[in-house]
Amino acid sequence: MPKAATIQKTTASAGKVAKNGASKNGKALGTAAAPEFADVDDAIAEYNARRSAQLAAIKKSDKKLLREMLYQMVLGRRFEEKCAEVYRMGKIGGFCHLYIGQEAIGVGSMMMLEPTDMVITSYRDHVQAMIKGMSPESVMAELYGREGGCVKGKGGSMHMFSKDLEFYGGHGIVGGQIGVGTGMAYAAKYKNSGQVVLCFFGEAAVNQGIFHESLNMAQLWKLPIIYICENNQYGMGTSQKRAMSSRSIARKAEAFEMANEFVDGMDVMAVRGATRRAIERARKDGSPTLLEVRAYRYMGHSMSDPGNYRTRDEILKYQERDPIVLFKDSLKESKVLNDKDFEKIEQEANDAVDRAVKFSDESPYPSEAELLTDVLT
Amino acid sequence: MPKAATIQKTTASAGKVAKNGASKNGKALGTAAAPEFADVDDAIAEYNARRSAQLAAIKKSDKKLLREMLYQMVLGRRFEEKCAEVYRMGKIGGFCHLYIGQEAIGVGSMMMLEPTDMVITSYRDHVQAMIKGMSPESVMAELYGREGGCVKGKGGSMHMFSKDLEFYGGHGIVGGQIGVGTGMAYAAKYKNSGQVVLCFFGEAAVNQGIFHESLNMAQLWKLPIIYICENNQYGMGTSQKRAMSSRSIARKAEAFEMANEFVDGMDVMAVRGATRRAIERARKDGSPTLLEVRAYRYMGHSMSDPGNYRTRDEILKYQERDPIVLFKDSLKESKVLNDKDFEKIEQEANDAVDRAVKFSDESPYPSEAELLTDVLT
Amino acid sequence: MAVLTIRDALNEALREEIIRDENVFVMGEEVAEYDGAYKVTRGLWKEFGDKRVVDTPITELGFAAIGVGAAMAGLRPVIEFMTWNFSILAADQIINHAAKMLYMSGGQFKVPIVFRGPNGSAYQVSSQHSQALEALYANFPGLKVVMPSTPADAKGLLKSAIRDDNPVMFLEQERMYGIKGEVPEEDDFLIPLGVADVKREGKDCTIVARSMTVPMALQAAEQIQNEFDVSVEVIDPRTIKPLDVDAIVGSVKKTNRLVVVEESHAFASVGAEISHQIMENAFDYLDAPVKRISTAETPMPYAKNLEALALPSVEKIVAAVKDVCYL
Amino acid sequence: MAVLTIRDALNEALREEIIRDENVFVMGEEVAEYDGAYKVTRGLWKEFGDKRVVDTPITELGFAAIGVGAAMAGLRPVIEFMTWNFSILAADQIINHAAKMLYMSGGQFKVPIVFRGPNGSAYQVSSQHSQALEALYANFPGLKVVMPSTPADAKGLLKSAIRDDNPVMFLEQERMYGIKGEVPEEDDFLIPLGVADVKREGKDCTIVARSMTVPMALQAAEQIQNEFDVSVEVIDPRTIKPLDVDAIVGSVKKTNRLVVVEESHAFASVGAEISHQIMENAFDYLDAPVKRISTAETPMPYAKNLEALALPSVEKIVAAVKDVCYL
Ligand SMILES: Cc1ncc(C[n+]2csc(CCOP(=O)(O)OP(=O)(O)O)c2C)c(N)n1
Ligand SMILES: Cc1ncc(C[n+]2csc(CCOP(=O)(O)OP(=O)(O)O)c2C)c(N)n1
Ligand SMILES: [Mg+2]
Ligand SMILES: [Mg+2]
Repeated sequence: MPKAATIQKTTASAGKVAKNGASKNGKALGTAAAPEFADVDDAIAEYNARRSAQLAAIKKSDKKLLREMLYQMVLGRRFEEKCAEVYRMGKIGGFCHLYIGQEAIGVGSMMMLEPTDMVITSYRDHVQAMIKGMSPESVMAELYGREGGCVKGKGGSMHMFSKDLEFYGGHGIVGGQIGVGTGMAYAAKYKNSGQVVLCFFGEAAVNQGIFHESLNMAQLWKLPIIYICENNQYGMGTSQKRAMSSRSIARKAEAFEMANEFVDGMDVMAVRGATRRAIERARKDGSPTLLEVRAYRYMGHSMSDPGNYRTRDEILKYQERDPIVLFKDSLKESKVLNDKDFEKIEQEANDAVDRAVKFSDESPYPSEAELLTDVLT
Repeated sequence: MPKAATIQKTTASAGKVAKNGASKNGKALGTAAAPEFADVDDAIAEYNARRSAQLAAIKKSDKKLLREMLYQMVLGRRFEEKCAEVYRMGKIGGFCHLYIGQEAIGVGSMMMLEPTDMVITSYRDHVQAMIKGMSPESVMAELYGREGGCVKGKGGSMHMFSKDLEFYGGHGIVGGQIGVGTGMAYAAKYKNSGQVVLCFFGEAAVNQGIFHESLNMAQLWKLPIIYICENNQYGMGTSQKRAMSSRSIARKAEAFEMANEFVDGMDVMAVRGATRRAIERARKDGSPTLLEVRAYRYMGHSMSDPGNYRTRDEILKYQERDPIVLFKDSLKESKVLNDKDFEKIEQEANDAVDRAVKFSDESPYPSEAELLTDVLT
Repeated sequence: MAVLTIRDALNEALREEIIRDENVFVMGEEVAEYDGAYKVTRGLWKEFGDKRVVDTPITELGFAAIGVGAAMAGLRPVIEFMTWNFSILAADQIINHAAKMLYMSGGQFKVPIVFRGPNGSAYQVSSQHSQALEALYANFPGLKVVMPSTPADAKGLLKSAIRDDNPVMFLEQERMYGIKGEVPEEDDFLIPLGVADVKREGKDCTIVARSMTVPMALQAAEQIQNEFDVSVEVIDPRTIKPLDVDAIVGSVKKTNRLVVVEESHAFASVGAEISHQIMENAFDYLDAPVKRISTAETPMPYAKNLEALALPSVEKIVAAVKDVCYL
Repeated sequence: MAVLTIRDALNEALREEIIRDENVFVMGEEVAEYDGAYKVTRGLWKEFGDKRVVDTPITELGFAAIGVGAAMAGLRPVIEFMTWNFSILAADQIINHAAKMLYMSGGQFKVPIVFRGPNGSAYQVSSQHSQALEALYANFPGLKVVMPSTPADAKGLLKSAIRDDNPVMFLEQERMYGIKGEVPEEDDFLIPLGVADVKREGKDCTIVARSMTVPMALQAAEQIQNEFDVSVEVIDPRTIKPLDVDAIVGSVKKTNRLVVVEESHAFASVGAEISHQIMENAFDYLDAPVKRISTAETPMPYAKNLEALALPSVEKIVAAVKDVCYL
């Protein structure tokens, strides 16, 4: 077969709005956070132009919250770096998918939630589990496959769960959680509980049929769900343009007349803003939203990926837009935090990770009796 | 759950064009055949406005071809009426889905094909099988489950096939043939055979994930396929608006940057025109097209459907736009055929159907040895 | 006792459970306004409205997933497949998600869901619409599989399935919806999952049948009794998974002979499993090898004569019993 | 003879068939530019380019369907599932379409397609990625099912599978890709489908093993021989469907004892089928009931110790052989 058709550099404006919603209420349901950009240079230019808005957003935000957001991003980064380290030592088995480079997405979106709101994601789940409130100990011990893990060692890297914290996993079938998340939103609506669902998935998962089936029902029935496509531009070794005939994922929502936004995933405040708008929509009339959040995966797909499908240069270029660096810069410029604060945050994160490792090293293997429990209730 | 959100009366212009194709070639890939209409009154008004174009199209066409088109439509109608009759007599078993009211779609599109082009469709397949060249005898005998049937009585109503005539069935899983048809187009491209594929499915099949998965790959790889959505407005007892969050099916192609057109399915010449444009696109550079052809299902979904979900009035209103009547009127006005010609055509069709019934009545049941043949080659 | 069809018994079960528990809802293609493709949900939408009885788009994978997610979040969905053939499109949600959720989550997330609909053949609906899929689902830990054969069983088992905290595959049979039988009128008639039922007592040979083959087995038993004065016991496991092995083993230890009858295909079937269970647990009691009757090793043909030939039948069962009894 | 890994033997088979027949192409996720998730297709894209080795989007149902349609239209697709777990998403195309096409079309449309990829467990990849699915597919007429256990078998069977005019499910095992063995270097080395192989001759007990459990069975046989001077025959059916029943029956008639070992779950497994076949065809020759070893009745746990406990092992096989030999 010939290679994939070249995808044109798209200049589409973003923040497309549900047509039926719009025509019904006579006003737009969401406004653009960022215009869709085509490559990293575009993204830099776009961000520079948007930066003042960014700083204004910071100014309006609570300092403690901003500090916590940064902490969670740093914790996520350090945690994943440690995972890579202990994985190489053989302490973690199986697959291990790291979140490095995507921290702004989890933090920017999930820290808009109420504790009762529900979250579901893919196998790339360690950091989201922690943002939802699970301890680094319980996540790391799960990676170790130990009794102290959040699911008693039965799930491993891909299957973090916490019922108490409304964290619905941790799923290994690409796209599967899009459907399950839609069902969680269905329950929220059914029970009139006021909960919303954040449902995360990668851009490659968008090609699965369940994406199409789920979005149709979510819009048809007005379910309170925010679909967050973490577009890190690769599905394993396949770049988005080799797998998808159209570049814009956000605009795929229009086939369902669903509200949607394109978001710069390196900008935690932009993610936060877009999520706020989507949550408002969901809480008000149960309308779903599709957010395409463009980021970049720094590491290999999983620990076993040599990453030959892209150049070191490409990676380095994207790392110039590191979400933690961008956020730190803005916080510093806004005088919210200073270098000493940053050091303190690093220290806290490192300590938390060290505690998690120590806990996991000491946690026993699950007892053999556990093999046959939890098959049926 | 609350009822489906009301779908707004859409006024979208039709004939949306693939963005990537358009920007690449600097010109539109297809032009509109008909603006999308919202209800039957709209459709009548739209058709009246378009009628002169219609008559012009007839004028430009070969008389013998026009006669044959009308004959095939009438044959299809009479054949299906006879099916209903003998079904009630118990001569046909299982399911039986009739095509009455949709004849313009099969005839308008398939009579644009070369004999080597491929066709695949759903269980509503009797008439398309005949348009592709299969004898009424072999189709009716299959409905009877007799040895003389096109698949020796093994398939029945839903599974007509002819390898010689490039008719790939006759499929019972809603949406399944969308994927299989895409694979047929893949083979045409692979072999560089110049063939195109017509792939028919109902509007309710569009909600299946395979629609989404297939269209993405067809556009990504530029496969020579024309997806023809026969929008007869119901999937069994469910109207389109109760199952789909967005009214326009044609526009769903835009999520894949695929060429698309909305077509009046009661106007055989409009279907023909849109198919011609799509085939050109497919033969030139292998580009796929999605056609939404809006029609109406006169009969129940299958023979066992009492049809309580819609009113007699609704049906009657749509029957005013009967595709055979519209076409006859235009042919008469264009002086291509006169009343006597019409009578002759009716007579020929009736005779053909009578021969098919006679053949089937006389065809023996398949021999018992057939049970275990054709399981593996 | 009321005399009901299986269809109406199922309908009553759904109705009672919808009333009993506000978290129970029924979802599927044409289950609401159309009253169900096979009318099992007749009248429910009229009575309970859009919230409790929900029509879906044709999107089996998607609405199965909605069921799974909703069940995780506390509801008790009853998801109808118009026929089980279409469940194959949803198999990923059943096998990879529903069946594994409790285990993957270390016991935290239950999935109290029922998937139900007609399984197996109908009348001349051909190969894509005639499959019996119990073997497929029964192979996966984390699922229960139920197959009723009488109106009373249908009602009592469906009510239990809806109350069960595990994913239950509830396989009905279209040819059987019209079968009538007595159903206890007690307020809350339940039949526990996992318990086989002796549909006919006997001492010379055991037939294990399920779903559509139960009435056939009973007829065959009758015929054998009359013709040969041989007394056949008919056991209906009712729940395929977990299978009531003890009941079957107990019967075989008494009769020393076993015929298994099933509508599914033979290879790696539930019948094979039952045969193996007898091998492991009653080998020394067998006076003849276990015989199995399944649907012919072919996709289902449309033609009436071929379809009849493909399916199990009373004659085939009689012949098998004669075989194992050396008659 | 060359010494190759199973991975490289499969790679050679693909390479040779791509060269031999211009209608053969390989399609799947990451099979081309990435060289395959498990490197079975290594180098093929570089050598043969975009037409013959094709990366797909993650869209299992869709690309399985492309394979089915392309096969109907005359090509010979080899479709890789990154693992068979994901094939469940494509099961509708395999079971409802590929398996039935020849029959539904009255013998007109062949579907010469191979679906292949690793089946069963890998190392600690947990419940959604560790399933052995042969029982699922073997239940449906119209499909062939192949499971090689050595490099030579892998190569010879894959080449035959690609030339077969029927849909063939070709199930490999990730844990085995690195296993080395001799592979004949002859020009066109083929092993016919449907023929079992005696992997070790013996006279006191038969083990039927497949895929990953074959090396385990051989090791167990060795151990039993050394420890108890009992001679164990190991039979590898290689093709699960059609199953070479005669070979197994013949062996059991000689040894009078049978242990079946499999990685899949037990209920309605291929092991159950083999057990039942022996019941039907060699009942009078059995000196002990057939014993079956399968993976534990649970989704696969992640923890290393639990995973090991769940899977078949040499120790479990030794114990089973001792059991049936009354040692
Ligand atoms: C159904 C299915 N197909 C294939 C895989 C193997 N696989 C795991 S992750 C992955 C790539 C997914 O990419 P994307 O959705 O973009 O998410 P990302 O990994 O980039 O976060 C693939 C192919 C799988 N787990 N499930
Ligand atoms: C996967 C699957 N789900 C459900 C059905 C049952 N079914 C057969 S036809 C049909 C309606 C399809 O409607 P549409 O696609 O609009 O085609 P139409 O019948 O109107 O031509 C349904 C639900 C099926 N055959 N296959
Ligand atoms: Mg990605
Ligand atoms: Mg329709």
